[in-house]
Amino acid sequence: MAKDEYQAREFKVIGTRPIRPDGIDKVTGKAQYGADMSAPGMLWGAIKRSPHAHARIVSIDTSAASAMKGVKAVITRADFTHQPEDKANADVLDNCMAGERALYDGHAVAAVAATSKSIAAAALDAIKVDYEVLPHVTDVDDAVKPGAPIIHEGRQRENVPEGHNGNVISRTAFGHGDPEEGFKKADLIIERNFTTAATHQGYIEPNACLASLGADGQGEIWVCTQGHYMVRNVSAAVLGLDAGKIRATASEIGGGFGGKTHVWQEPVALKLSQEAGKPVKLVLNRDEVFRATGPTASSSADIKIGMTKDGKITAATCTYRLQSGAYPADNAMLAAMCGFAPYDLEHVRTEGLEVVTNRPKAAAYRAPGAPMGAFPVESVIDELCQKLDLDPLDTRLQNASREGTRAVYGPTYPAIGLEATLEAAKAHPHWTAPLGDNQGRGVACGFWFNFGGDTSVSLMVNLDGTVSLAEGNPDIGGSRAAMTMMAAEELGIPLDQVRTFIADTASLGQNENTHGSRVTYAVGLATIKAARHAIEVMKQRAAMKWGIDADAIEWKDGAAHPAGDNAGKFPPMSIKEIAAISSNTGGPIAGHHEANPEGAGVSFATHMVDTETDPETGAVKVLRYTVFQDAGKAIHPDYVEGQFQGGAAQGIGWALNEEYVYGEDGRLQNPGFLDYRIPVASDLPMIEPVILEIPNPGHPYGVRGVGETSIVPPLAAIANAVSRSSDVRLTALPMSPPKVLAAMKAK
Amino acid sequence: MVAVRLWGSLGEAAGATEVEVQASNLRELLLGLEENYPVLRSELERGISVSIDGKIYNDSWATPIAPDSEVVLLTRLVGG
Amino acid sequence: MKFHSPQSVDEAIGLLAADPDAKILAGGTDLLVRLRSRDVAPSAVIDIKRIDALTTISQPDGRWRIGAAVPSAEMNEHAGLKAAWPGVVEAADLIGSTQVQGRATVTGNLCNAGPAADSVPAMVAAGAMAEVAGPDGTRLVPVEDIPTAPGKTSLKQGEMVTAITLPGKPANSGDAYLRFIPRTEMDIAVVGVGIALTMDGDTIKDAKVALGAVGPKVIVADAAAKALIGTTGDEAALDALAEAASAAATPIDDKRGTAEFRRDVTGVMAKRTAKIAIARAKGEA
Amino acid sequence: MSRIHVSTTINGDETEFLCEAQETLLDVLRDDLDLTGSKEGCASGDCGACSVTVDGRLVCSCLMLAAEAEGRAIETIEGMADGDDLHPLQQKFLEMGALQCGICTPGVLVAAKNLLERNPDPTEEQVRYWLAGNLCRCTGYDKIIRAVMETAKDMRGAA
Repeated sequence: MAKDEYQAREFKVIGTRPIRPDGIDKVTGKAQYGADMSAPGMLWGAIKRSPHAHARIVSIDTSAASAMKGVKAVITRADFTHQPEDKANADVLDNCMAGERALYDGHAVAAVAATSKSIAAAALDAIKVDYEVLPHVTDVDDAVKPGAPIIHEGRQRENVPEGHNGNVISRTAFGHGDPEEGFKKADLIIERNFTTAATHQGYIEPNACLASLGADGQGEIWVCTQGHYMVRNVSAAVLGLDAGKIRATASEIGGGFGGKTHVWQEPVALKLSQEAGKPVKLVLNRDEVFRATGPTASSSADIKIGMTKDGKITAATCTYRLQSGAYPADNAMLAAMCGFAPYDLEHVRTEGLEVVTNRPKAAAYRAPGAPMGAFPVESVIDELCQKLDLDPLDTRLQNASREGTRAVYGPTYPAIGLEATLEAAKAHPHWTAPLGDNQGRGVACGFWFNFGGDTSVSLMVNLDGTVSLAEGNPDIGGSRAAMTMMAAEELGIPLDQVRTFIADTASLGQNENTHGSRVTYAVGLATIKAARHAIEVMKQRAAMKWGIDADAIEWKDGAAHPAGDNAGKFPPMSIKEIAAISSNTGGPIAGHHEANPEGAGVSFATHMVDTETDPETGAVKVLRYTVFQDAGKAIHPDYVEGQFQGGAAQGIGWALNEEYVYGEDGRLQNPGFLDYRIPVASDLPMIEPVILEIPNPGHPYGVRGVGETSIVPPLAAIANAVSRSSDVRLTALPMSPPKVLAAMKAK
Repeated sequence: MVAVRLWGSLGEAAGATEVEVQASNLRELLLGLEENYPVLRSELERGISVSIDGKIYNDSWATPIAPDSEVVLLTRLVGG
Repeated sequence: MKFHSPQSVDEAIGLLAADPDAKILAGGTDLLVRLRSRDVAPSAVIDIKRIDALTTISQPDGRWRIGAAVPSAEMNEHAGLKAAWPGVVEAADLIGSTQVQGRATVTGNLCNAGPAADSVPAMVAAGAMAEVAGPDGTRLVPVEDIPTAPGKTSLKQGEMVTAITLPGKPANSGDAYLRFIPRTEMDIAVVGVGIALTMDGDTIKDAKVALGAVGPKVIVADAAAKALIGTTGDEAALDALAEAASAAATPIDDKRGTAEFRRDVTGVMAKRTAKIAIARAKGEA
Repeated sequence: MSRIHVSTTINGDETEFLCEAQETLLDVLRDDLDLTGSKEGCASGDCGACSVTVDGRLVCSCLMLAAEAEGRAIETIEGMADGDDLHPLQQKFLEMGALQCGICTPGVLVAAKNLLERNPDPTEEQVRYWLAGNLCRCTGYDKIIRAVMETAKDMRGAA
């Protein structure tokens, strides 16, 4: 086992709340996001999309569009002459530009590049597509029924047993013990079906890129994404290009939440540019974002939990069906791993079925699959508590996973922080605050894996002693601040002596996406190690100047010091002084670190919410909300709190009002912010973040990722609060007023 | 020999909840599994994660494994 | 597409009469969305915001006159209008966001003929008239007679609504508008109820109830009004009002709500709206 | 197609541009005048990321034709700071971490400034309703609302 990275220490910078280095640009409108960049000679790209949920593309006539003045390129799938071998990349290509069939409403079928937006729009209208409409299916439970239209023939994995139709692409099961035996010991068993609607990440910045690709296969792409390395690598594979000949530069990113961890349109922009011989800007509109970039999977779960009168869970099973849209994904697997992860169960079995449908390819939305995993589990545990008259926090504590618990997905947990979040919740004044009429309080727990991944960081000590830090992960919510702070802490210099840049793909080695709650953990770790590397170099330079051994030098407060009297009497040599003589002592000074750190550790949270239900309309108002989560060590607490608050707000939207609404015709009925109802400022109360700091042994400062777990508990926490405020158990999300009122009337 | 625990459905396919492999690091573990357990090959090709003594690893071949380590195969994780 | 900005009503009508495919641009908060989504492709837009007579709130002859280009934010800032017809002003203030209120007009809200237009039930309840100008002169039309079906109006070729007029506030009267939406803001009404009533002592002497978003166009619910008239607005009368309002609703299932939900909530909103209107009529709110 | 000539004032500067009739003010600000601080999040008036003021009135620049700007005075996020001196709202947003990705921030700031000019002492509820048309997906609004309230307090104190 790898040794612990963590060392307890006093911090000077870490844990403070300085102004973020990219802040001024972002409050003055100077920061450049995906759609904000232009290039000389630039054309405007636009994509024509299928109005059908499922259709064979009989023919596409682009001649009229091509003949229009100002139209410089018109492309269809036929222009993508390279067929990727890798299945995942082949799916990306097919999703970017439909081949023989359009698989969902909004699937791209052709694209144009023109000298103005209006000409591009007119050119799309001039493209004539002849479709043969095919039967479609958009609902996950309909898709698994016998006789459902099969979206893909021959894609079912070997792990799917007989008896499932071809839309069930994969099956994964987890667990241990013998649930049937366990259920025999239960005093009460609850068995139910739960469903969640597909929700979109709803980032406010539509996907955008500016691409330039020459006939020689050399190109540039400016792109808003959670991973410009990923965009470069996947685009190159899809187009049959050498990754090294393309340079991707990350723009500022206006939200992603997992939705920008995939390639949706960049190969189209590159191809248009190559055909036209000019740079092409391709900006999706909101309608396209909803129809053609990945929302979450919708889900349906059959759950059964048994409990004794005194609150011990004796057994649990759950089958999750998650629709992954038109292409295979692995969301049900994650739901099946995460749902019961907070609990220490002797007998548990889960299974996840990945189901394809005629919808856009599903993507991660913070912790992928985990909210759908937790919603049935946390709802049924709460209902058991209600029926057995048990305290929901105590019961969760009684069954909580802790060090030594065997997780539903297999391993034995090391030290984990779930109990700490539950204890913090119990001790918080929120738990005992009085409630009024029609008000209820709900709690729920959530779990998510965090991970590390490929990371490359360089830290340059400039000739004047200032520091430039290059990292390769788009800054989605304050990570430049966190990296700057870690570098300054390690080097012992003031924050304003370090500036952090997001490097392009030609300037650093591979960097995994900004996802998996990895950046503050993994990039932070690499930053600290790059700084330590630079310190080693600086010690050598000072040693050379002083004519002593580098081992006889210690680094503190931003300067080299002789280590004790034996090393000799020299005044401290600051980073500035060392930098000034760098040309004389061996040349430029830089530290770097490349690694795939794998000590991210798992993450737990407990959420508590008060709601009030209008008994006459079914409207649910969120009155108070508190998040308890372990951050390991909060580098910049404002942005840790922001992750807690933002995830909770998104979960509230998912619970109450957000959903993809499909018509009988398989078309999305609400592809806009008017009827896709994300929470607005007047919908929410303040969201209190309670940061716990239990150091993660896998990080030098104890950092644990915090970006994703906060979206896991809200769905059930709110359902549990609604149940206690209005005495109805909602099992289908969203809990929109018509559903709540109907449930209350049916009581 | 290292005992490697398989997840539920993988165990069903392999006909065992645990398999044994001669390995002192992650690289040897993956090679050993691929060589000795053809039934696991499709999942290995799609990519897996491995929990070693409660810590989850995706890639790092050099990660040491002791004979008494708890080793659990996991499906490959993604994030958002 | 051409862009015109006429300086007078006559000039606007001339442009409109000459070009059947032209569209009037007042606040533009609906028109621009439809232009962008390529739902409409007019040959020209006629911006009426440069016509002075259409940009003011005035009170000629005791009636209120709200020019067709007056944004709802200006209505909300007009103390006199707000005191006289708080329900109408509140309804106008519910159209979209603060930003949208800076542009959107009640005339536009009416002429779009959307079934869920917030200001329309409130205006109907208040007895508002639309001032319609056309090649043949100007006429006054009850607001409820402007929309005929979703997206369709009774306006003839070359006609435009130049203002909304409201009666001077009758003594002992009050009006109110409430809507139900899933969120607290930014939604299209799932149910809207406008009520205006006049009291004689503790008794409701006269009432008008108008329902939005529960039929293809605004519904004047006479039976619901009758349930109030002659009562003190007591619980029994309010229950009767709710029942009659629900019965008058002819909603459909759609992405914004089920028919059953809309019918139920119509009654609930009618009761709540009536309570506010009564309190206002009594000078209690 | 013939283009329309428009004379207007943007952030105090007299500005002329040519536009197509169907182009919005947002299109022209971003694509022709390089004022890309105003963002397009929806193009339907539902997100507020393109908020500007026109003759002091807060509007979505995506819901206004560029040609309508003739003779008007337009203020965008680019005009909010006075040179290097940030507006108190801008400064407070930085100090309180009231932004994450930052895409909604220009629109929120323009809208909040307009609120405080009209109502220097808003309640939390008034701030929340005024900003209901400015969608933010990162923050849950908590720190944004706090920053606006704190700025209002500071500005009242300074006045």
